[in-house]
Order: sequence, then structure tokens, then C-alpha cells
Amino acid sequence: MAFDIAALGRWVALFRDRVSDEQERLTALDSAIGDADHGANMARGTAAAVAKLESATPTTVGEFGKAVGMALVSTVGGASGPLYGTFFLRFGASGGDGAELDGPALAAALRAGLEGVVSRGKAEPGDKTMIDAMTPAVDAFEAGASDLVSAARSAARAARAGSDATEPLVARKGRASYLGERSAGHLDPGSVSTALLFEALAAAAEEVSA
Amino acid sequence: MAFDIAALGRWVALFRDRVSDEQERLTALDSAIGDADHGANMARGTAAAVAKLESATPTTVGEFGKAVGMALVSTVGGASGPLYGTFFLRFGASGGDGAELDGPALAAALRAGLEGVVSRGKAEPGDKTMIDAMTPAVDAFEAGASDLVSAARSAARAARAGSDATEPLVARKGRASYLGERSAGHLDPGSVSTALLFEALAAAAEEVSA
Amino acid sequence: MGSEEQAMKKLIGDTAAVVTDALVGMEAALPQLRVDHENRVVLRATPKDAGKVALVSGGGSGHEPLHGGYVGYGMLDAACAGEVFTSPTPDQVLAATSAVDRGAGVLHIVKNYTGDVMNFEMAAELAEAEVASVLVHDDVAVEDSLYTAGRRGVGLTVLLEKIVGAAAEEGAPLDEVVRIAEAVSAQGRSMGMALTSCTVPAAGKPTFDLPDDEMEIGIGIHGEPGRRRVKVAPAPEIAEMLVDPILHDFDAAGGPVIAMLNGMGGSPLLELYLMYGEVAKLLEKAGVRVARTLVGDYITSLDMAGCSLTLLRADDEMLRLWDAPVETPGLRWGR
Amino acid sequence: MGSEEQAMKKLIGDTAAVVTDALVGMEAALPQLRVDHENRVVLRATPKDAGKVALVSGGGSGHEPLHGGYVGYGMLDAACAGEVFTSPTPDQVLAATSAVDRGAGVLHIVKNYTGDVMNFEMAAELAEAEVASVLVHDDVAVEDSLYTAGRRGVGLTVLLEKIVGAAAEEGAPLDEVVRIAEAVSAQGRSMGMALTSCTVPAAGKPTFDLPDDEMEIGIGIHGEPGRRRVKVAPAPEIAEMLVDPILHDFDAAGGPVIAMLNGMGGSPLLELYLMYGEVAKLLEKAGVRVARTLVGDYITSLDMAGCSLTLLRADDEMLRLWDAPVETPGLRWGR
Ligand SMILES: Nc1ncnc2c1ncn2[C@@H]1O[C@H](COP(=O)(O)OP(=O)(O)O)[C@@H](O)[C@H]1O
Ligand SMILES: Nc1ncnc2c1ncn2[C@@H]1O[C@H](COP(=O)(O)OP(=O)(O)O)[C@@H](O)[C@H]1O
Ligand SMILES: [Mg+2]
Ligand SMILES: [Mg+2]
Ligand SMILES: [Mg+2]
Ligand SMILES: [Mg+2]
Repeated sequence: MAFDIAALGRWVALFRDRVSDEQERLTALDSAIGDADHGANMARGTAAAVAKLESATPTTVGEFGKAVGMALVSTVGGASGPLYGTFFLRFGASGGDGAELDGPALAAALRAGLEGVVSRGKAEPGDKTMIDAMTPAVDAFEAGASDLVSAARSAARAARAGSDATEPLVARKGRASYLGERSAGHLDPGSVSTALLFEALAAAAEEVSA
Repeated sequence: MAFDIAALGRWVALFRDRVSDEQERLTALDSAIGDADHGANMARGTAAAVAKLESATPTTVGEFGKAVGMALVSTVGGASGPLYGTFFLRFGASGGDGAELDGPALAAALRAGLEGVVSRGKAEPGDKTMIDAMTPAVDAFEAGASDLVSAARSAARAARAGSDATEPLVARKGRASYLGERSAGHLDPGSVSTALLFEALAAAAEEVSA
Repeated sequence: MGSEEQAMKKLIGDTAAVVTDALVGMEAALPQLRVDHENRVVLRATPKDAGKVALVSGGGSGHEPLHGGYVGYGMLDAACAGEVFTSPTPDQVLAATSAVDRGAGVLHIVKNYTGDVMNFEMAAELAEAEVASVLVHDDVAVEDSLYTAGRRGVGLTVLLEKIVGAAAEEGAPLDEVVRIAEAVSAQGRSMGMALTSCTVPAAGKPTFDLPDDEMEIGIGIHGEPGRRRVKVAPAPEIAEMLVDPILHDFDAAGGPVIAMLNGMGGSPLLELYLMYGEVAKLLEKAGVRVARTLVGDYITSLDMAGCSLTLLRADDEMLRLWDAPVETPGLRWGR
Repeated sequence: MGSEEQAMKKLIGDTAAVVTDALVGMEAALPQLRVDHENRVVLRATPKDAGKVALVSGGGSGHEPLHGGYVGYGMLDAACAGEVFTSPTPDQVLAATSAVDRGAGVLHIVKNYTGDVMNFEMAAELAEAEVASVLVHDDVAVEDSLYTAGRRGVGLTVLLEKIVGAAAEEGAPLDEVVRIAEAVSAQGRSMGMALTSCTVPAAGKPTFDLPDDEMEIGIGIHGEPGRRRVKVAPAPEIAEMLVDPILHDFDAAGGPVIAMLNGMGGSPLLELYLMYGEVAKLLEKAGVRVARTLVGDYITSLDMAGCSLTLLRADDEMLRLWDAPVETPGLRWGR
């Protein structure tokens, strides 16, 4: 079993659906410790990414990553635009000219994406950012990469747990850092959208395997 | 029985007290159909008039009227400043060099004050202004001028009734006129302060006769 | 300060001294102005040349930058600051008039409110200088009738002070200045709307309650309710509610107009630009040619959210005077 | 438009198109500007002379007049308008950079927010023009630490754009322009406070709830809560809460400073002047000499009520560049 371009497209579409369902919640979280735009940003960006995939009709993983990444970079702005954009650009670069990704290849692409986010944003785990959901998710996926569905499921669980764990933290990166101690007691909004990204991946994997 | 300068001073002091007690109500009325300052305007003006009487120590009715009138003109601003100011200036001019006013002389002074307000503001009865309280009050005082206390009491009742009668009217003068039909259903704030003016006069008359 | 004032969302100290305190800050911030604190009159630090007509305006405070912010080269010589939303007293106007008279007469620019008219009138009666006055009454929301107080003076005041100020600065004699002032007053119309009320410091709470889904159409500049209350509508519809009554009242097609889309104080500039875009579309459709534009907070009602539109049919002389240099805190170009 | 947007007290149409619609109105109102609507870049209608360094700034919308209102002679060459409170994308910055490059290099003026920094960085990586950038990070409410995102860029941005814009207009080469920009960035500090939150159109309700008797100290410019919440206080105490942290952070006594008392959008000018009066008293007591002053809405948070104070220690060169002519919608003098 592997993710072909259509399945990758489903992943992005399912991510868009989840973001759209949770848009208000993401904005509410960003209102508490940020600037009240994370929901709107991600809704705009993921809708643009889905539209771009429809018009660009990529045939390789590289083209897929470029289409999604550039759509995000070009439409989101803010911190999450370059970060999620870089994630997909590096994901695509890792997949390269291939037309699909098996478990280990998908694991490598996710790892490349994560590394891109880290090098662009320079956050470390514990800084209360999307990194705190993405890092355990990629680790979990790698650990179980032989079975795509269960790897994706455990990545989704790890992302969600990582996101939940941001609640008590005092932010050191992103806008929430301006609040100092007051940032504690709230989930990081970017970590919640990252949980949605991995939950969408798990749902897409289930569809692929069905 | 007559009003001497001290009694006239008591009238102004009692007016100040009533205005200060009713300041919020006057402002609330002016909020509904004006600009929310009639309470503050009258409180400022009557306080200044009392202070002026203390420092100027007038010895004639003319000096009394000038002190009160100029204090009002100089500190109130708005529509009520020139109107109440003119009222007292003309009141004083009518009383002239005398040191007191008996019933008929007081009636004449009040009439002169009213005429000053009419010529300055050019409002007619029914325009929904202080004129609607002042006109019946002066009429009532004149009718009973032989007995100062009962004349002042019936003037106060007439002023209040005239004020109450402004409620259904559509304003044709003052700020409330800008509201057109929407001005109906509210008391005119200036007519309410005029009712206080005549209620203060009745209270002062009672003190004089006591 | 009582606990009630404590809770007001305002940058103030003693509620009774708001205007006095603001004038202290204004003088500290603006070295080109001088303030007569006793009379609460804002003056130019350097008076204009002798032999030129001087312009005095004023009114209640709470409309900033009007009027104090329009004192300076090419505009006013003095502005009298009344209490919030309360016209200044005759004493103030008289002090201003005497202070700025340069021997060529003084023009009083008076917005048509009973209080303003009477207080300026009393001052003119007492003044030693030759005084003329012009009444601004441009608000089409108010019926124009002989039997009432007539139309309110609103946004046109800003345009009139600029144009007439330029004429006076050029050295036009008093009768000329009056002629131009009357012409501007006759050729301008305004219409305003509010999304929220405003809070007068001395009152401590909003002047009126406006439900979350309603707005006021046909407001003045004193936080008063308007002619009618309607459901909140999107910007294109609001633009129609401003443009239509003005174009219904006078024919603005053909000649050039000066347009001002003015914020009432609480609406962000972003929204004012957006509103102007909608207004511009309607004006174009109606064949109105806009020659000059102002968008921003020029005559306000404290923190009221909302806007007003002013159109002035401007002849060549008015356009030339409009373009002349002006150097005031609120309006500046050409120097 | 859904019923929720209907009830918002805003002069807007489609909530998703607020920025686009506002740019249409801005272009209609300001003939001296040109708007690249596709990329949402505000440009000068007449580009500056070849061979001069161009200045590009930008950021989220909702801070008007920043940045679009500072495009023009003596200040910016282009401003990129992001969504409300969201930094522009690299595409926008790239389009702006290519449009204004006159062969002498382009300076990016970036407020220190993770999003702004990353988006401008990506654009700089892709640009063909020689690009340098300066970071504004003047907010003393935020801890200055290597391990965090560092201080936010707030009010100093306005002063920096003015001073550096004058240097570029004079023909200073890129390295000179960068040197002056770095000097300004190093010498300025700001502190802000809010009496109310603000409402982002897409969110439809205030970003945070603030009880009637509380205010936020140490806010930025994105409607976010501040460092701490305290009871509402009178203006003299608020002035201390702004002045003290700045003077604690750097020594402003001795040399001259440029002071800006900035409104956050929803506070009337009357209150801003009053606040400046209180600030001026404290500065005088602390021996700080104010050489130039700005009071008004220069960098806002939509309709937030509140204010911020910025102090820039200005050397002779900065003061000279400050006084140089500027002709933008938001700041204008000398022409
Ligand atoms: N340096 C960083 N590295 C990784 N993630 C970051 C960084 N800074 C911010 N983020 C993430 O971005 C999210 C905010 O995104 P968003 O609200 O769309 O942008 P902005 O903060 O510019 O408004 C934060 O919740 C956080 O997860
Ligand atoms: N032309 C007029 N003649 C008589 N009274 C008037 C006239 N115009 C207004 N008033 C009175 O003045 C009152 C308002 O006074 P006030 O609120 O102090 O002044 P302003 O209207 O300038 O704010 C009105 O309620 C009305 O009674
Ligand atoms: Mg955000
Ligand atoms: Mg009133
Ligand atoms: Mg008034
Ligand atoms: Mg943002």
C-alpha cells in the first residue's frame, strides 16, 4: 500500500475540511494568546491549496508539494503561511519525481517537512508552537511506518497529544511569547491545526486502504 | 411681604440644589433628544451663579440679575446659557435699583425675564422648549401676585404642568428639532430645569414668609 | 474621581476638567499654537499680518480636530473650545475676537445650533472689532424650514474654514471673505450615520443605546440619535443612504465637487477608505465629478463609530483656494 | 452576507474582501497613489528618480495609516497590505520590491513578528534587486531575549519610515540608508495600553473580553491582550505606566527625543492630547527634552481604544531628516 498523487490530494482536501469545520475554534485559540486570525489564515490557505491541486494537476510528489506549498505561502501570510508552506515544499522535494510514497518514503517526506519548519521558524520543542505537535507525530509515524494506516493513526494521536501538552507551557516563539506568563493555560493554535493535518493524513490513509 | 436680595439669593441657591439633585435626570432627558449635557451645563452654571453672588454681594435687584445672568452666560454655553442668562439679566433690569421686590414687582420681573428668553431664542409656546414651562408659570404668578407664597406655588405647579405637556410634542426649536417625529414621547429637558427654577422660587417664598 | 468615572473607558483624569486638560496637552504638542487657558481659546503662536481679516470659529469640544486643529496659516486665527458638545460662551468668543483682530475685521464661522448662534451673537454684540458672521447649515438629514431651528452645521465647516481661510490669508477684505463664505455655505451638503453612540465624559455612559443589529441614519455631530434607526447594512447600502439624500437635495452633476468622507471618531481608517470606494462608485454613476477628496477623521463625535459624507460644488475660485497652502495640525499642504 | 456579519458594527461589505475593498477606496481617494490590486501593493503614482534606494514596508492591515498611508515623497515607495493583522505573503513583497527597484537597491522595513520576518525573508531570497532589511523591535513591554521571538515592532516604525525615507529621497546609497535605519531602530522604544479590545472583521467579535473596569498594559498592535491587566486608572497614572518602562529601559535624558503619542484607533483626539499633556509633564520631570512631537492615530489596532508612547533619541542627523519634506496621506509637511 502507498499514497499516490490522488491520495495525497485527498489528504489536503480532508485537511481543508477539518480546518473549515474548526475554523472558529482555531481563531478563538488565537484570540486568547495571538491575534485572532489563525482560523481565517488556515481556511484561506487550505482552500487555495485544494484549488491549486485541481488546476495544476501534479503528476509527481515533487509537483504536489510545490503546488500545495506555494499555494500556502502565497495566500496565508502570517507565521503559518511560510511554515506550512515550507513543510509541503520540503515534503515534495523529498518525494521528488516519484508518483507515490510507500510507508518509509512517506516517513522520510514528513521528516523533511518537519525539518523545513524547524529551519524556517527556529523553534524548539517546548517553545509552544506547531513543532510540539509535529515532532512527536513524525516520530510516531517513523516508528510504525511499515503499516501506513496504523502509522498515520498513531501519528495523529501523537500530534493531538503533543498539542494538548502545549497548554501549560509559557510560549517562547510566535506571538504568544509576547504574553509571557499569561500564555500558559492555553493551547497553541498552530499545534491544533497540526493535529488536524495528521488526523487528515490518518483519514486519507484509511480511505487508501479501504 | 417681599423678596429682598438675600431671598433672591436663596432662590438661586435652592435652584442650584435642585439642579444638582436632578443633574443626572436632566442629562438623561437631554440624551434622549439632545446631546447629553443639560445636567452638566445647569449644574456648572448655577454653581457659578451662587459663587458669583457670594463674591459680588449685590445690593440692588439690578446688580443681582446682572451677577446671576452674567455668571450663567459666562459659564454655561450651549442654548441654556444665553437663555437663562438673558432671563436673569432682564429680571434684574426690571427690578432696577430697588433692594427688594413685592408681589407685583416680582411678577413684572419674571415677565421681563420671559420676554428676554423669547426674544433671544425666538421660540413659541408649543415648540417644545423651556418657554412651554416658563410661559404658564409667569401667567400663573401674575394671576396671584398679591400673595407671594401662593403665587409662587401656583407658578411652580404651572411650570411643572407645562413641562409635562411637552412630552407628546414634536420639537420645532433647539436640538430636539433635528429628530423630527422622534422627538415626541420625551420631556423637553429645558422645560424640566425651568420647573426646578419655579419650584425653587416657591421654596424661597416659603422661607421668606416663615 | 468617583468609582463611576474610574470605570469609564477614557484617557482622562478629572471628568470636569477634560477640555482644560486637553488644551494643556495640545499646547505642549504643538509649538505653532498658543492657548489662552483662561478663556480656552486656541490661537496661532505667530498672529497673521496686520490688515488681514481674521477668522474665529469654535463650538463644543469633542469634534477634534475641529476647531482647534484648524488654527494656523491659511485657516483659522482662533478657535474657542466649549465644554464637550456645548457651545462656547460669549466671553470666550469675545476674547478670541479681540485677540485676533488685525484691524480688517473678524469673521465668525458659526455652526447652526441654537446655542452656538446665540453665544456668538452675544459676543458680536459686545465686540469692538468689526464682526461679520457666516452660518454653516449643511445637514440634509434635517428639514430646511423657516419654522424650526433649521439645518445643523456639520462637515461643511471643515471645507469652509479651509477655503475662506485661504481667502483671508491672501488679504481679501471682509466683504469678499463674507461673499466667499456665503457661497461655500450655499453650495455644500452633508449626511451622516452612526453605528454606535458615543460617551460624553461628564455623562459617563453612551448617549443612547443602539442594539447590536441597528444603526442610526441622519445623525449630527453631538452623539445624538439620527432621523431614523434601521438594521445594520453592508457598506454599499450605507453609501446609498448617504449619497441619495444629498443628490436629492441639490444637483451635483456637471461641475466639480470637493468630497469629504469623514469618520465620526470610532471607525478605523480602513473602513473609511472602504466606504469612500462605495461612495465614489455611486457618485460616478450619478455623473458627479469629484475634483478633490478628503478621507479621515476631520469632524468627529468623540468615539462614535460611523461616518458622514460632505459634497461641495466648487467653482474655480473655491478650487484654487482649496489648493492654496495650509499649515494646521489637522490639515496641511503646500508648506 | 450572513446574519452574523450583518450585526457587526463595521463599515464593510464582504468580510473576506475588506482589505481589497479598502484598497479600491484608497486609490479612488488618493490620486498620488497607485494600487497593484492583484498583489495588494500600494505604490507612488510617480516613482522616485532612478538611482535612488527604494523603501518597501508592509504588514497586516488594520494599522492604518500604516503602511499604505506612508507611501509617497520622502517616505515609502511601496507598502504591502496583508490580510487584517496577517503579514503579507512573499509574493506581495516580491512584487513590491520589483516594482520599486530603481537600480540602487531596496530596503525592507520589517516589524519584528515571526510571520513578517519569515515572509519578507522568503521574498528577499527570491528578489533580483539588491535587498537589505531592517528590523523594528521597540516594544519594551516584551522581554528582550535571545531565546524568544524578541521584542515586537510597534510605533517606532512610523518614525523610522519617515527618517529613513528622507535619507533615501536625498539619494543616500543603500549602506548609508541601512546605517541610519539601524541607528533609528537602536534608539527608539515604545509602550502601549488598551482600554478596549478590537474587532477583527473575519472574527466578528472582540479579540478579548475586557471588563468595564479593567485595562490592558503592554499591548502590541494586533488587538492582543497585553502583559498585564489592571484596574482602569486616570490619565496621569496611565502616563506613568507608559513613561516609566521606557525610561527604565534606556536613558533618554540629555539629548533631544522625538515623541509620538499614538492613538490605537478608538480613542478620540481630545483624549490623546490630554494624555500627551500628562506624558509631557513626566518627561519634563525626568529631564527628557522633547524636540519634536506627534499626537494622533499613526499606527492603530482597528477600533481599539487606548494609546502608545514612542520615544526616539534623535541625533542631529535624525532631526534634520525628520524635518525634511514629506508628502504622504498620513504624514505631510514641507510640500
Ligand atoms: N517560530 C515558529 N516556529 C514554529 N511555529 C511557529 C513559530 N511562530 C509561530 N508559530 C506557529 O504559528 C501559529 C500562529 O499562526 P498564525 O496565527 O496563522 O500566524 P500569526 O502568528 O502571524 O498571526 C502559532 O500558534 C504557532 O504554532
Ligand atoms: N430657541 C429656543 N428657545 C427657548 N429654549 C430653547 C431654545 N432652544 C433650546 N432651548 C432649550 O434649551 C434646552 C437645551 O439646553 P442645553 O442642553 O443646555 O443646551 P444645548 O441644546 O446647546 O446642548 C432645551 O431643552 C430647550 O428647553
Ligand atoms: Mg495569528
Ligand atoms: Mg444639550
Ligand atoms: Mg450642548
Ligand atoms: Mg496574524
